[in-house]
Amino acid sequence: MNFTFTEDQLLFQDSVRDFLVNEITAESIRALWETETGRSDALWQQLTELGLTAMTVPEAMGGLGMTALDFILIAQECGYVALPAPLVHVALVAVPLLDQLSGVSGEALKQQWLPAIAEGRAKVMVGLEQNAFVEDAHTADILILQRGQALYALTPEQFSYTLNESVDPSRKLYSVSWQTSEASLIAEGEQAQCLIDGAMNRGALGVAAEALGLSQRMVDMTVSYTTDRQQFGKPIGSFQAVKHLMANVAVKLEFAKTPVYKAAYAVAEQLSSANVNVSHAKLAATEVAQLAARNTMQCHGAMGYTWEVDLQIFMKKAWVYNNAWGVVAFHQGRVSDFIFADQAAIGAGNTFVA
Amino acid sequence: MNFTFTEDQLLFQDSVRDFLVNEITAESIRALWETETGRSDALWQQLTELGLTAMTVPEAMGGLGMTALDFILIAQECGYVALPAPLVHVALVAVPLLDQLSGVSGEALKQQWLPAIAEGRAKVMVGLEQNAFVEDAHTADILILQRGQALYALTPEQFSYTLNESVDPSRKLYSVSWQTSEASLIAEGEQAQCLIDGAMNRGALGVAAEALGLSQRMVDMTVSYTTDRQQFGKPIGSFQAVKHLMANVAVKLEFAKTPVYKAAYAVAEQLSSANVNVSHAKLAATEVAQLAARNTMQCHGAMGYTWEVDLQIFMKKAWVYNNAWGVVAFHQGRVSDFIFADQAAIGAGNTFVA
Amino acid sequence: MDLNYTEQQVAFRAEVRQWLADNVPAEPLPSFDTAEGFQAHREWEAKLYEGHWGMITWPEAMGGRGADLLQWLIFEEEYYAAGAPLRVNQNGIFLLGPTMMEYGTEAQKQRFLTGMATGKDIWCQAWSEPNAGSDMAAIRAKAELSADGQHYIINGQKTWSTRAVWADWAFGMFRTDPESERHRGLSFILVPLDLEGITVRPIPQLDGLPGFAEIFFDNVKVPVDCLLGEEGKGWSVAMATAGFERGLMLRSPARFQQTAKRLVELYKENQATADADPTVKNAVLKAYMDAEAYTLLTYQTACRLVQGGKIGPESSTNKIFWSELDRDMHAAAMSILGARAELLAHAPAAENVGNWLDGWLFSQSGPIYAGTNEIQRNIIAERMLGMPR
Amino acid sequence: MDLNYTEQQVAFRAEVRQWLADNVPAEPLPSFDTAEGFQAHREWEAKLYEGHWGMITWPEAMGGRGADLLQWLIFEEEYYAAGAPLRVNQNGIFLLGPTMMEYGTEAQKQRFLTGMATGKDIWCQAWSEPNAGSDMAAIRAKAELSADGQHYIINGQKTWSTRAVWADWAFGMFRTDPESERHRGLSFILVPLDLEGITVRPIPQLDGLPGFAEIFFDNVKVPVDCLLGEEGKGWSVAMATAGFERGLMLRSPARFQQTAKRLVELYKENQATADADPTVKNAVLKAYMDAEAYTLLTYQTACRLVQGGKIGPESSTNKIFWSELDRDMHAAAMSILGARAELLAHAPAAENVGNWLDGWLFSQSGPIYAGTNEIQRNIIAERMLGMPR
Repeated sequence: MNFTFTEDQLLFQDSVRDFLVNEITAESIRALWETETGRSDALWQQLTELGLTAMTVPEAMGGLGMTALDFILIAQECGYVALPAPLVHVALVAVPLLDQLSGVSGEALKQQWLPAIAEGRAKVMVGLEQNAFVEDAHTADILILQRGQALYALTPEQFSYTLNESVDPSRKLYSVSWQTSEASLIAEGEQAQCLIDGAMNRGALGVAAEALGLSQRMVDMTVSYTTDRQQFGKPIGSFQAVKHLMANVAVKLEFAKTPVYKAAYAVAEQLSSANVNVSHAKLAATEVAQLAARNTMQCHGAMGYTWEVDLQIFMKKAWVYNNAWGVVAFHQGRVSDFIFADQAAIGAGNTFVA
Repeated sequence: MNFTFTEDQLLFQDSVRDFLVNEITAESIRALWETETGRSDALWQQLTELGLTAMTVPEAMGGLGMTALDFILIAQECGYVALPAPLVHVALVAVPLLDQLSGVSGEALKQQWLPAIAEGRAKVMVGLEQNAFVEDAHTADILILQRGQALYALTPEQFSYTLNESVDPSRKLYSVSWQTSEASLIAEGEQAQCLIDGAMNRGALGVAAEALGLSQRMVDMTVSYTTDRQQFGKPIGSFQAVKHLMANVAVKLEFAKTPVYKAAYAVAEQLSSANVNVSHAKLAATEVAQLAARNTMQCHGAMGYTWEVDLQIFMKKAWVYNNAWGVVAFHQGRVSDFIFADQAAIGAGNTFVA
Repeated sequence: MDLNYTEQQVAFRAEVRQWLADNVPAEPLPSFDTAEGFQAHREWEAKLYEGHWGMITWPEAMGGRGADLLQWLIFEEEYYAAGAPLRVNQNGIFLLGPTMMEYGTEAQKQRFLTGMATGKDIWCQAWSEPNAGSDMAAIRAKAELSADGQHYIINGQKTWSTRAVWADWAFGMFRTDPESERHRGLSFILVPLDLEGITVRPIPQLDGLPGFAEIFFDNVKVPVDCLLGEEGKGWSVAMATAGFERGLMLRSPARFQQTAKRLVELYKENQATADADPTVKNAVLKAYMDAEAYTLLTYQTACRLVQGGKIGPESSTNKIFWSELDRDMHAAAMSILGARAELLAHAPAAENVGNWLDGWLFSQSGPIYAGTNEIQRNIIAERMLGMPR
Repeated sequence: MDLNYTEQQVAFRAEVRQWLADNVPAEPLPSFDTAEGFQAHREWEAKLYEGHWGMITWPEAMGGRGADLLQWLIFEEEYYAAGAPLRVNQNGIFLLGPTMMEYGTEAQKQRFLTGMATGKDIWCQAWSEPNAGSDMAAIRAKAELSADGQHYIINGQKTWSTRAVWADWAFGMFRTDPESERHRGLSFILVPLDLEGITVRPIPQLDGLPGFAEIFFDNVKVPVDCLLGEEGKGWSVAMATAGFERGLMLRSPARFQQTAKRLVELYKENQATADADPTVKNAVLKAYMDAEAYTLLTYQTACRLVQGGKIGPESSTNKIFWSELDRDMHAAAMSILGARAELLAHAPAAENVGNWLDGWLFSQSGPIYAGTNEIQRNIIAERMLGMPR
């Protein structure tokens, strides 16, 4: 029993955070909002150089062969900077899905795309029916799309897309039109369902980790703002009302982290508790993100309601993550089904028994 | 349109409050806890002398012929002092029920009991199936009890009772054993149902009004305590955290009052909106009472957790009123059924149209 | 207590309803945070004035109807139920107007109130400054009397002026006594925004639209007859305005009742998915009840005022209640809409989503403007409950 | 990260489970806030000690097992799952014990720890005073060194001493430097409660039982070897104790997991009525998740400490989290029980209602004792987040 990250994992997280905080400034995010795609190849190259696109790709395919657990702290840092690039999606959702394909066509896809992803030459995005939209369809080299109990891989010629603008200008959500075909079928039946469920869990897990990062960032920005901002002759952060708004976020955040780490472990180790762990993680992390958005907005006063103040970058993402990768009810339902079942393994001593 | 009480109504409320606050001290309440019945004939006589037992009795029966609306401010003051006597029950639930009886036996009961109640010589209590227990069965001169769609009047020889001690030592709740009989039947079918529904509404309304008074009392006690109590060299009431706990109660309380008054009016005028109005009033008033209990307890610190400090007298009653005269779900359900119905009369302009 | 409308009130309601049915634009006007929408709303104000509906509580001589507060509530109910446009001049008619009735000279009333009622003059507030937000007494913008006593020379900066980008006039507080501190030595002054030396810099709000602005004053010469109330007594005048703001007029209950009604409808349309999250139904129920409670208390207050009563410190509870209600209602709607809640109105997949997102964004500002809810809680604790400062 | 128990841990769990199965009383003991229950719990402590289960993290020489924190968590899980009695000596073993390991002399450890572990000496805290509650630095009770340097002469009053009515010893802070102010000049002293000059006045709590007490000191002579740590350095010693209290040991996760489990069962037994209030199901769900989250964070902290890490100011989040969780869980149970929730356990109609009411009453104290949650929020804001004082 050792519920801590290794020194190496923590050091790598630190170095990634340092890089991201320096590179992904609010100015750079706002600049991307003004571009047509909202995405930057140069940024993707930087992420590649850091080894991030290769992290979850198997070593045999030119990657680092790491797991969801290894990646989770990185996903958290992606949230901390509101990374305007689909790294978490590609590395945590698409790569493991590709890697789990089998059969002749599956092998061919893996061979074609995994090394390309590792080397930063390609982006693969996944669109499940649970998701209302397909993220970043416009810059994807292939899309893996669900219809019913089957998955298909489509190249850009095989689908058309329409942008649905989100309140978060960094989000690129598409309605995609496409046809199923034998040639594009990559999995069906039980096998497809298994891939779909896994992708859903990893997508929700990624959002949960990002939500932790977003919350931490909103807290940090607000501590700084309320320390500088003076009213009634003292920093507003010295008022108890302001302190307690922030402390309430800190409490919830502290207790949302370990559920996310437990879920990452369960996903990486394919524990039977993975569904429940992921849903708990997603609910806890997005709930703290909602509270963080609300309370940090309040502590910013009218400043928080402006386009100019950077809080909006993080706050809007926190809002939309509440219902991304499974609405609240979906995740509540999975935890409910578990705890209300006959003979549910709940109560003292059952936390790590799954 | 005049949504205010008359000068007379407000003056009478003031004088009743003055009397009750002087007479019903915490010491007197605690003294009653030590007695076998928990009730005081002398107190009942005082209430009678003030005219309170006669208020809702028709003038023809020796009463003052007042309505639920006239009585509502008095019920609030009964809550303010946590009156250890079933005045609200007798005046608001039992008397109107008796008064609505008809037929030969009904007329006889009215003639027998209404003047006696007005003169303080008798107490009549009502036990509906929605109530888990019968209040004050031990000092009742008759009980009016529901079984199915029928009501029965029983004299003390006709029932036996067992005390169920409540967390609120002032509550006297009984399980009552009794048999139906033709002789004791006082209403059945539609007519009984109508009486039962009306009694239920008036019971819930009374509790709602008392809950307002309880909340106000807890706030007043706590303002006083936090003004006197010093920590860190100043009154704890000067700390923003303490202020805001109390302000949150004040806000909810302010917006729970008018729903109670509207409900009292609807009951008195037999408006078709009475069910919904009463349930709204009950939910709003008991919700503020729960919050008042929580926040005033917190502002009292360890003092609030003691038997000696008088907060407990009001706090415990606030707790138990949450599910007295209809559990929360019952009242939620009545409002839900109304607002989710087809063509529900909701939205601007509909508040007073019923 | 008598909760029946009088025949006169019933007739009045019918008259309002008819006029609105005949005149409310079939299509919603564009947002008044755009140039085009602002103009359209200004024209709507003129149309209201034509029908003598601009500000019905004002005397007939000022273009009103001398209506009482209960008629005003009835008017508002019909107005929101008809889906009529938001009032672009709300700062003028609801806040400055009543203040001017109390503190203005006869000449000022003649000069300003009609222009306000017709929509010719749209007003914005100029209270806050970069270092005077919650702490309004920290105002530093100066207004110095000119040597000839004919003008105030204004220098300084105001911020968070809602709709200042296209407004014609601003009203606010300026320090006329340069030696003074805190809430002494301030004066309430009306400023035409087209004067030389004024620069208005738009501040885009959360949705990107320039809903408010900064106003810079560089030796701006304002005639002395633009002083409202006495020189140096601006704080009391402003407090009256803040009273109106927090109190009855700024947010009439009908607005929230209509939102609650739309929320009930949204829930019913999506009941199967909405009920999967057990907290949603209760949030909808609470929205209805709280909007009703807000209506009831407003009616009670209106009845008290009609009978000569006064608004007291308990009015601070209003601001907290409606701002939290509004936010909670929109949060419930966002929950019901689920993954589509984040879409901007023009997104192809956003049909049927309505304008809930816009409402959600705007609801974020509720707990902040017109005095943050933290400031309100202090006021409630100290002035209403009497807790120690 | 490896979330599998080692073979050794699995074996340890089996051993604990077996012993508890053999020894936990079939019937729950009476409340330890009664004389009879206190004695029964003291005897249970002795029985635990016999099995070397009194305080397993203590060295074997002190009657412990030298277990690490992970074993302690496993022990606690089995302990609560078995429904074993609450620990009447929790102030001793969980708070004073660890402090003494760190600050005590060898002689003190020898003298006190075994008596603590066996249940021979039951300890209570003596921190608060009538005017020093949240403001602990306002302590005034004095301990003056006697002329011969052999004793401290204690005068003053302590209050809110949990279980002091029947306890044998108290530990607390006293002002040894009469000239000192605030947190300087205080000393941490151990006091036998049977000394002359000590009066213990029970304070009945919400349920009427004397769960805590006031302690009056009138020229009480305490030998100098009862000083823990250095004279005048009591504040740092006390802070260590408070750290344990807020932190890991006072409220082990198993306690809340078992409550959550019972709540799930209560909900299932009453599902039809419980679901009529749509907020209840969510409250139950949240209870489960929060109890799990509390467990996970505790495990993580334990793993960090086992590896040589330290508890930091983030431990103040624990106190708020578990106290609110406990209150919310009991509130949910009260909702499910509806009109029967108010019944005392011995009421005839209270069968199947269980001890939820007792738990609800006790849960009221959670946000208050061991430092109010308001004080904790200050600490979190200032020390963990670094906000200005």
